[in-house]
Amino acid sequence: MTGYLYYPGCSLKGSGAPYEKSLLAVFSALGQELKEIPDWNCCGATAYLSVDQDMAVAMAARNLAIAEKLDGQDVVAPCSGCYLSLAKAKATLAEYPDVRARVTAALGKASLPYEGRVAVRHPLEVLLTDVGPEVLKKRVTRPLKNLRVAPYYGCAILRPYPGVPSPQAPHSLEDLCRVVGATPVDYPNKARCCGGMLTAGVQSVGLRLVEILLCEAKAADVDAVVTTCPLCQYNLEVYQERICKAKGKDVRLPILYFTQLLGMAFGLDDHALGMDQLLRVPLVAPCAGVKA
Amino acid sequence: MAEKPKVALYWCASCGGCEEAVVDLAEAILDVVAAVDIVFWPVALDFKVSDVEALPDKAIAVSFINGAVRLSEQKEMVELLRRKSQLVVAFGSCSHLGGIPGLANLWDKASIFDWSYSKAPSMEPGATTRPMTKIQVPEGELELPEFWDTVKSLNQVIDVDYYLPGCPPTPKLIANAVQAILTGKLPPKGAVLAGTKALCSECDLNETKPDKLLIQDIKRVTEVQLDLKKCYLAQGVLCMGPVTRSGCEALCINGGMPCTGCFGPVQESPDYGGKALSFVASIVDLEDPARAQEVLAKVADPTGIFYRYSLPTSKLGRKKMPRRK
Amino acid sequence: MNPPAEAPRIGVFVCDCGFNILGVVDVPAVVKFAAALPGVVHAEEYKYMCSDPGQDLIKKAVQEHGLNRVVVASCSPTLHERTFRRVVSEAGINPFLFNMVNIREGVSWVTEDKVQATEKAESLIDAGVRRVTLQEPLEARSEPVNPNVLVIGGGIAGMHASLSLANANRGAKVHLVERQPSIGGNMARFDKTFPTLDCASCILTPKMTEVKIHPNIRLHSYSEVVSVDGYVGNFDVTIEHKPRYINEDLCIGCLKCIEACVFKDARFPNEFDLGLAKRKPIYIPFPQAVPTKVLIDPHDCLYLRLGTCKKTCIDACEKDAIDLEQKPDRVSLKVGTIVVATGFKPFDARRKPQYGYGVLPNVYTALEMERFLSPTGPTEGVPLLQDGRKPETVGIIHCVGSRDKNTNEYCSKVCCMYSLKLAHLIKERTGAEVYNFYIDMRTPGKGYEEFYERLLSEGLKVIRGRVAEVTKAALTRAEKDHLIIRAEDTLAGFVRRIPVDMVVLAVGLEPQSDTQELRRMLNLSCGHEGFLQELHPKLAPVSTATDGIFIAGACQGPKDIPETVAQAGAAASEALSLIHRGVVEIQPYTAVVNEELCSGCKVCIGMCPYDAIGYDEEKRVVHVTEVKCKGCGVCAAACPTGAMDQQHFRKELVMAEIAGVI
Amino acid sequence: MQVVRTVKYEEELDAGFTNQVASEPGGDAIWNCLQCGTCSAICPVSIYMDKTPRRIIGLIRGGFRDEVLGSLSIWICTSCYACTVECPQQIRITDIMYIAKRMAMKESQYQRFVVPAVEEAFVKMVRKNGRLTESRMGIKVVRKSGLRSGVAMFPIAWRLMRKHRMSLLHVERMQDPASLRAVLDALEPRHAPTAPAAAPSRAAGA
Repeated sequence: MTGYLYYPGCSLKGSGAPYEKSLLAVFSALGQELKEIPDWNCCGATAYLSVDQDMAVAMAARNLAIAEKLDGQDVVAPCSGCYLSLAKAKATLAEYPDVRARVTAALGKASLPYEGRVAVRHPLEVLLTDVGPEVLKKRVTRPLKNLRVAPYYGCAILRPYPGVPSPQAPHSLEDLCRVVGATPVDYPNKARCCGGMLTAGVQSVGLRLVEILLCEAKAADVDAVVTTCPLCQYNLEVYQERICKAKGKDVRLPILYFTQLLGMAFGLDDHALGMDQLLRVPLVAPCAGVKA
Repeated sequence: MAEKPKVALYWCASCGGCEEAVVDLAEAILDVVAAVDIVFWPVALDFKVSDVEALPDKAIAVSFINGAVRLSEQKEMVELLRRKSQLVVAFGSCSHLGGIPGLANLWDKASIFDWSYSKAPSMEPGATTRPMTKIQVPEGELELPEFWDTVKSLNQVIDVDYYLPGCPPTPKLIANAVQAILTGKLPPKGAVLAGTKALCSECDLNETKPDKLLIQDIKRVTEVQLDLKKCYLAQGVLCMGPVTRSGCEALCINGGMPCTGCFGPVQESPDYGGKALSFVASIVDLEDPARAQEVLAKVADPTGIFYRYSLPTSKLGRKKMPRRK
Repeated sequence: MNPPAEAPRIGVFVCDCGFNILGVVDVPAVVKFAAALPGVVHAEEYKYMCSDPGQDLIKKAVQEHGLNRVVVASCSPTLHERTFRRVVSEAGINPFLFNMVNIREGVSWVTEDKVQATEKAESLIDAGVRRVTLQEPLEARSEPVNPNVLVIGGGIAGMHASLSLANANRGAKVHLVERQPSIGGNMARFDKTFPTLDCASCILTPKMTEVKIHPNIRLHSYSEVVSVDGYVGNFDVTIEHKPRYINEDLCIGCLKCIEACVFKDARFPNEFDLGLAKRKPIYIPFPQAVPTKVLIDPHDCLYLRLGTCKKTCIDACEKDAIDLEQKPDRVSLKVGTIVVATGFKPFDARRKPQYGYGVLPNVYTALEMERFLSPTGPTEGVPLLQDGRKPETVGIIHCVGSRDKNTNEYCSKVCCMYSLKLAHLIKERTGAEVYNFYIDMRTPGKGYEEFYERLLSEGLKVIRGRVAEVTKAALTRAEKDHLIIRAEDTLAGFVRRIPVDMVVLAVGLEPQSDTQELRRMLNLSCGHEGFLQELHPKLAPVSTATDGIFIAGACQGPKDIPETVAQAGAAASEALSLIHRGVVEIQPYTAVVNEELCSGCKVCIGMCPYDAIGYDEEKRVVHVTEVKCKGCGVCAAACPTGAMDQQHFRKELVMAEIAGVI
Repeated sequence: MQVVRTVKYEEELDAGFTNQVASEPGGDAIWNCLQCGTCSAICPVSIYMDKTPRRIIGLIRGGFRDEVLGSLSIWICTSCYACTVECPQQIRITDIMYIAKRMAMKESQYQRFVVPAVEEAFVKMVRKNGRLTESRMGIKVVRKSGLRSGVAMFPIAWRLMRKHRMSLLHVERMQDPASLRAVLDALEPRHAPTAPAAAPSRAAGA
């Protein structure tokens, strides 16, 4: 039993395409297999839980049951939202026997026994604990010196089913930045919500949260914000122009996935990392020397 | 010259090790043979059941019977020997307590046959052969003994006078027992012909056991390089010495293996496995219940470890099986 | 076990307990049932068996029927076992040939089903009769009490207890052990005390001096108790004196050595000032320290660390008191009673990272603020920001680490009051605007509520809301370069962001980090929050499950100075009462070993919570020290061979009782 | 300015409401609330809520069913779990928000607010395809939230499409969405007996 099962989630097949590309590229560069769970379904996200608890849990659990049926390796869920949904479903099934009885009965109808054997992991934690900083460091061929980075975790992988160590004072992203030679800045709001679905639902609120995060990063004079979640990346990236226009201040900044940062340091091709799919082409100045 | 006392030896459900143990008496066996007249010993000598049947009742001075009882044929044989003998000695753990074959009480006949004849990996998959008690052949009807659901110790089938414990009993204990019988210096009926205390009392390593025997982890012998000069329990390896009757002089322990309990419980303890379980629970010293559970879970196959030799004679006796149609 | 010497003649007495039992259990039927049980020669019922007529009735029946064993079926033994044992004893029967069956709490109070209740009462009595048949006569024993006392901890609790004990003038010694170089404890760190605002030093220093000069107190400062053996009345104690590298008998506290140290500047964090001020390798903890003796920190001293130094201190000492080769030294004592007064540990504010302690500048704990406010503290009584300015606004956050299931669930009790005190002193010294953030303002106590009102009238800003975070991420111009406290003003219903210059964290009180080791050494128990556990929360608040050991002060739970002192007095009085009585009675429920069966496997030794079992190397069997044994029965249960048994709870008795029930 | 009567008579409250919430998974610790306000203070969006999370808990405990289910707060919650992690009483406030959302949905007790409408649309799409197509979802959001926001979203959508991160043509779906529907359908009848006839289950096109 080697490698990991991979649960992409819907975003990585759409707007989060650069995340999927860079994730797969980095894992393959490290010789770690990621096997996509066959015919996975949506994790249920936040929406399903607002409508029906059992169905929401069943949605997530179906994916875990399929994983169990395979070799039962750890499931890697790169989207923080998916990570949370899967982890929460697993915890709910373990904690509440009534829910478990109903959901396992329903899964049973699809011949998917569920025992709760597989672990749900976030790739950031996998890279730093399973692979380890030493191995990552060895693989770095282009140290990203002079690069100042704001580490931004968002909410879902820190709580309440922490996907990285020390959820109260996380340091995984900072560790990763140091591995690739970049400088992580002190970013006090690194665990604050990016606005989530509110950027779609109640834009005035959502965009204010985005604005605060971007202003803070700008004030810290960073070259990029590094994220761990497709929704965070999307929210911080796509509304920049609009906030600039509405607020009359420059909040334009490249928003990277941590896998892209790692891939760059590994010397992987920009295209393979989906860099060309970002709206704001990153790091021209600090990386100019590196690219030459 | 007075007639030598007659002796019979027989085996039931056993591995044959007890028979080896008799042979292992080495030169001493010659003294025994000189002193007694062996009238029945299917493993070694060619006597027939009819020879035994021909003897008058109580003609045999003593029968040594090893092995548990799990076939109708074994029942018939031990009843026959009981009739013909003045003394019956249950020889070895299987006969004494049920022994390793007694672990079959975790299943029943149907599930055992199911596995052995159908489900176990086989060169001939799909075979459906099952042993039958009767079959017609051209020469007439053949009969095989009935296989029981439940394995029994010898005293659950016939009246037993003495017990020689061990898997197998040690040469010294056998010699002592024979000596006692020959000289007539016998303890009260029902006695176990071994020590009265638990094994720790005669184990050299007991000196090295810490006063507060508490362990944080349980290890299997394969997981550690045992210090052969230090009490195994103190090293986290489960040794059943504290629960087990003495008399073997810590044979296994001196040979680098922990005691597995073949001598069974001391007289006063009603249930070997229950005592063993409570003893292990007593020495695991962990505050965190989750960690304690984790460590205790490392006792792989608790029934097999705590009731290794004594399931049929324990308070549990056997596993309750679902009623079959 | 030997069979009873004489044939049992058992009397069964069933109590109606007014309607308590009679209302549910068919008592006449039960009496009839009991009378027919084997061994029973007499059975009767009465309205209140515990009343004087009820007691007489038992005595009379013993005489009339020649009873030699008695069963009373009534309430819980915790209530009246003592009573009936006395009655039986007065009637001439050994009190351990009596058994009490609970048919009230266990039967009539827990069901309304009369048929089942009657059946259950009958089977319990059956069990009781079977058990009493096998019971043996036992004798309680007594032992003398050593008049010396050990007091562990030299804070206000330990000092007060020591003085109370010493003043009784019994010609015996009180051994006061303090692990710090000076006595005084945390109270010595405070500037003022609530609610009277009197100066802590002014009331503490005289007590410290009294301890020092009292002829009946032997002070072991900079020392730790390393082992305690024995039992009530007869404890053997070993104390280790840590090396000060100064001969305590010679040092007169002139401090010339400190002056002479090759380190010209104080550069090592001073423990007493919680690292806020610096000291030299050779130092006294604080000016009023008792004993006023210097000591050397071997981690900082050049000679002790590296072996090379000019040793200017030795030259400076006129008394030749400095001994750089000093080694730890152990003394053994015999005492009869022990008072534990080891105090508390402040909650480590780093465990609440959202408040920025240790990360953000100008965030301090309350104890650090006490030092800032002390005239002998690092800023001589005026709290200052790191840049040397006086703060203009200060936020005090209550309940840091308290009332929080993520850290400590309990209320630390003193934080509201000390936070108000700190607010007052900060305002007084700096003129700053002070905000107190609280969940509930808890000020019960004499003069406490009045103190709160006083603070309110002084213009203290109080916000009812627990602070979610302290951050430096500013959103407005006013917030820039400030610490921003974010809390909901729950009374106004608005979330507020309040910029302040300084944050004080009102950290809660926790058990000392080595409480578990202490607990094991003394065989005490701890509550789930980790403080030492009293025997009974109401009726035995300073006693413990180990006879002869008493607890006082914050080691038992958070409490303020008045309550600590009261407890210290109570503990001293409990100890004195035991000493005065002179003897202790030992219950005979002890474990006994059948040496014929014991294989010396030692399983029981590890199980015994009272250190009562030892191993006899000669005989290769264990033996029970009867006076230490509490009769908990753990050893008997753990014994793999049945060699261990417990008097009054022998296996046969328990099995007989079970047989009666089922 | 209108004058409103704010007194609450006991008969206007729902005494069983608290227990109903407390009996749902995640609602069990609600009795422990100290009303300390940590949840409101740590919440990134409480300042936009009509009732802070602390008040929502207080209202649930008081039986103020209509006030809770009709509040905007439960739809503003972004489900970031900051309150749940920080709560000193370990009350799962986020889960309680979900419980309230589900009750509001079932009872149609919500204003025609965009968030619940979007969530219904999400559920419908996922039920059909097993997965979510962001572009289609985007269109639905725009339709719910009005033309003006649609115009504003156009440049963003255009840029994402050019970067191949969004497509109007591609539909993300499982190979066999029926296998998921089989699981979900198995959970459906549970609601049938309990749901009042007047308020049909809103849980996506049964």
